Amino acid sequence: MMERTTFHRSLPAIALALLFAATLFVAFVEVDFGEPRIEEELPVNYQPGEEIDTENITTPGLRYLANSSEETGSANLVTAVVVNYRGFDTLGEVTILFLAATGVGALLSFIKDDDEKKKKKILPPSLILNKGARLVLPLIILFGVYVFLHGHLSPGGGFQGGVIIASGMLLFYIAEPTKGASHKVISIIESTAGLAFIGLGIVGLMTASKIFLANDFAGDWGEVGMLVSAGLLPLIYIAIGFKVGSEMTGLVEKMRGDGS
Amino acid sequence: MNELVFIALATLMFILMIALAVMVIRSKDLIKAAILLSGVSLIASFVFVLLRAPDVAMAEASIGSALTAIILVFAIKKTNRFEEGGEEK
Amino acid sequence: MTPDPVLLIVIPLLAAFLTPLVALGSKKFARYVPLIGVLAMGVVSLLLLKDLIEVQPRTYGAYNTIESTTGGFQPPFGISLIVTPLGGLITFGMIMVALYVLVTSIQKKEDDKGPWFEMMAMMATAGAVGMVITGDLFNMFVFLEITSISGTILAALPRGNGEKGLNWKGAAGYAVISALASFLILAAIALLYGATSTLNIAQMAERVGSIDTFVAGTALLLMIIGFGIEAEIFPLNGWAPEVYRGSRWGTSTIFSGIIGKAGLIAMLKVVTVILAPALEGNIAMDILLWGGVITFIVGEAAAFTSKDLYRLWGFSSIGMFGLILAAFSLGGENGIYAAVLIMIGHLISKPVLFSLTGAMRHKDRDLPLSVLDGLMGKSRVTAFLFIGAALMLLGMPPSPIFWGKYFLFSGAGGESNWLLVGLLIVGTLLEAGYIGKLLWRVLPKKEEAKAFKLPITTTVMALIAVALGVLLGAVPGLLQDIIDLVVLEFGGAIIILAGVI
Amino acid sequence: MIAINVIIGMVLIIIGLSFQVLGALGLIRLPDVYNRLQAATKSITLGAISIAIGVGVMDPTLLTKAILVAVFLLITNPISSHAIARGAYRSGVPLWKGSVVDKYGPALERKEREVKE
Repeated sequence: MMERTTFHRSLPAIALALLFAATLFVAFVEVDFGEPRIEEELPVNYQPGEEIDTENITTPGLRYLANSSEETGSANLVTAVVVNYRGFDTLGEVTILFLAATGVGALLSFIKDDDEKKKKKILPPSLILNKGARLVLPLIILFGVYVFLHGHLSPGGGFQGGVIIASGMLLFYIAEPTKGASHKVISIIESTAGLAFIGLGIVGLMTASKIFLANDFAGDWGEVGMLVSAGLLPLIYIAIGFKVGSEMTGLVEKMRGDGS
Repeated sequence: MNELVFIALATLMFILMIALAVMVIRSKDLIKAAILLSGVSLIASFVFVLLRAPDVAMAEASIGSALTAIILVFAIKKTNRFEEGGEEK
Repeated sequence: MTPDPVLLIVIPLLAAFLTPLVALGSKKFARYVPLIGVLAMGVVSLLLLKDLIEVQPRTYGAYNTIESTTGGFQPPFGISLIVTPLGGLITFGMIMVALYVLVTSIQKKEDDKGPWFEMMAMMATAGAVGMVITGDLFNMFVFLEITSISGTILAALPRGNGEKGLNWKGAAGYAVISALASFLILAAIALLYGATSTLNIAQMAERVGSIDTFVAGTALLLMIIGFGIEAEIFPLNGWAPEVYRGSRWGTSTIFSGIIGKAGLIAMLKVVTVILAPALEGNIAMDILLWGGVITFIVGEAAAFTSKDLYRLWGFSSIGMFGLILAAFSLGGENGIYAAVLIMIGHLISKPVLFSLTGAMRHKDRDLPLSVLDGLMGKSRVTAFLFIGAALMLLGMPPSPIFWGKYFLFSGAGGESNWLLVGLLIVGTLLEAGYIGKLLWRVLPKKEEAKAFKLPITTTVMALIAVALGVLLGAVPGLLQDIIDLVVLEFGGAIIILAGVI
Repeated sequence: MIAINVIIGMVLIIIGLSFQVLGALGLIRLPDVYNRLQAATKSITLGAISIAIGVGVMDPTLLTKAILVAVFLLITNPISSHAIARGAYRSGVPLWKGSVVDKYGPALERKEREVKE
């Protein structure tokens, strides 16, 4: 009976949602993502991988596809776009994460822990879980570091490496409910990494091109495909990796509260 | 990859995702809903691999199916586990 | 020397990352870091504004702009920031509002938990500035996210020191609704990107003529709903009163002076630059015009019936957003003049009203209108400032809003749009009704309560603001250079403001 | 002519797949959480490892990675299923009615008593 009345009341909402979904569907079907412009602008007899004269191109995606490793020194196209062509967006995304994590911490500090008395003594973690986590944690962190160090060579990068490290720390928190990294250390790493990102951006403002986040050392160090290459991109990805890792760890730590 | 296989796999994944999402909405047990939600993310990350976006897939797999779920579970532990009208344990 | 506009974003980010570091050492000192950041932003934006008016720098189209690129690639390949006349003016105004909030609240001991209010206020401003000056659609979305996340946290910060208040309800509502807005805007951006293969706003405007009408219409709908939520336009502002009711006065000021304004300008930018050319006729502008007028009426009517002072000012802000939107969409010289002048007047008077209301705070959670009873007897300075700011908001003669309404009425009358004129008169009468009601309460009464003292920073800042408002209202010619540039930006012709006066 | 390592790899993958199928079957058919974990851990670990090694044998350039994956699975899978079983027991998931022995219950009670003291 109850079910039926609520269903009746939500009928207009369901109808609206369906209409909205149908509109979106039709509109998205109508759009050919990325297709037509690229064919229009390509030179005749274009071979995939061939470098294009940038004078004649106005579509950003086309230039990224053709010239990214030449212009940014990064073997990974996604990294080239994320850190160099659209690095400003990435700075913004990192800030969003930072704001969210800081804000959660700030808001939680206003909630008094009224379940102080409810807090029961927790059992020590099981031996297998504890030792296993200690065995696996360094491997996970190593993998995370690998992912963000090789961000300009292989899939992955700062964000992915950072969250992999954070998920390792999460495992550690589950295995060791009473211990945790110091808030202070997490906060220092987080802020320093953010400052490092902006500092690397300001390097671009200081060097030849005088443009924020410009990658002026793109071809100077190493060949494309080597670990030390792509100019400032790997350094930026290291900063992002540390920042995201410490932020997500801090977020989990704050949400965990005390021993639950 | 064979295009037919690709379409079949993708369709299967989308059906699974929708089914899981419906289960998330219908579940009155919030922890169960959080875990099902992480299942949706896991399948989404597989779809990203199918679409040849390994970068996104890595982020989706670790954020969507590990960190988000655990943060939701921590938040649920601080409040009530069951929605109103759900059965109490 | 022209500073790089990217500094407007880099400085607050630098300050934001520094704040937690400083807070580890001294929480007291950390509260000054965002203040210094906003001051530096103010200096940069003032220099930019000066440069826009005085020098004839890089011209883009017919009006002065200052451009900056990031990432080392020229647009459309890299992300560019473009300070247009309107953008420069609004940026400066928003930063001044933030400065007002930060300076006024810096001596309060409301929370000893850390510098979070100051930091989030600065970041909301930075995001809003970014939304206004960016030349890239996805970058606009990123700044929208920064703004709405810091706005959510601002709304959730409790007024007092941690008691369970009304703040959580408003913040939860805003969090959900602004997430929806972000999704809608992101979907619209995806549609436009798919159709034009570019994210640069200028390039998109060139290419958008050839895209499918249904796609453009859907994108328009999504954009209007999404930014309308941020700008508190009528059917989409259900979240706003709760936020105004439950949060601090500083949060209310930031929502009404910064976040809402940025949403409004971003919506105008997207609709006028990108979508209006893609659609036949003036459908887009008509939607905005009537949406704005209805928002004006509804907001003022709700303010008229409101029993809580915070909510009242919130509804009045909503009404003002509607008025500004209507003025912009009316277009023409008169419309643009009206919109800019009303916006300036609102930016000056609302922080004063909110800060005085915040200073009068009761122990009660809600703030009934009766707190104003006999204010004149309790504190003459407060009453004087309150009356001044309220009359300025209404549009009594030495006020920018007076000239704004003058131009608005002449614009609407000039087009013989009598329905519009009638509705505007109805809204203005409602506004006069509730402001008169408030002022009646302020007058001295028989039973005088104990004296009430305004904090010194509030007094000084409010005095400066009211004086500035009166100055600009008495000599509107001061604003003429920049407003003429804005008119050029919107494709109108220059008229001589001094000649009209 | 198919190379010998490809054949070995194929055989390993087929073995792995059949163990996976059996494990999935067990996951559906077995009566309670603890029994299902048997299927989920043992046969699926073995299945996954032999698929990984099989891929490594088929393509020797992947062998190192395959062995690393196998070792990682060998460490993590038992630990995680141990944690699941322990968590399930402590949050009160009942044993199947046909279970004959429960050694963890008394041990847990003893530990709780120790902690309280």
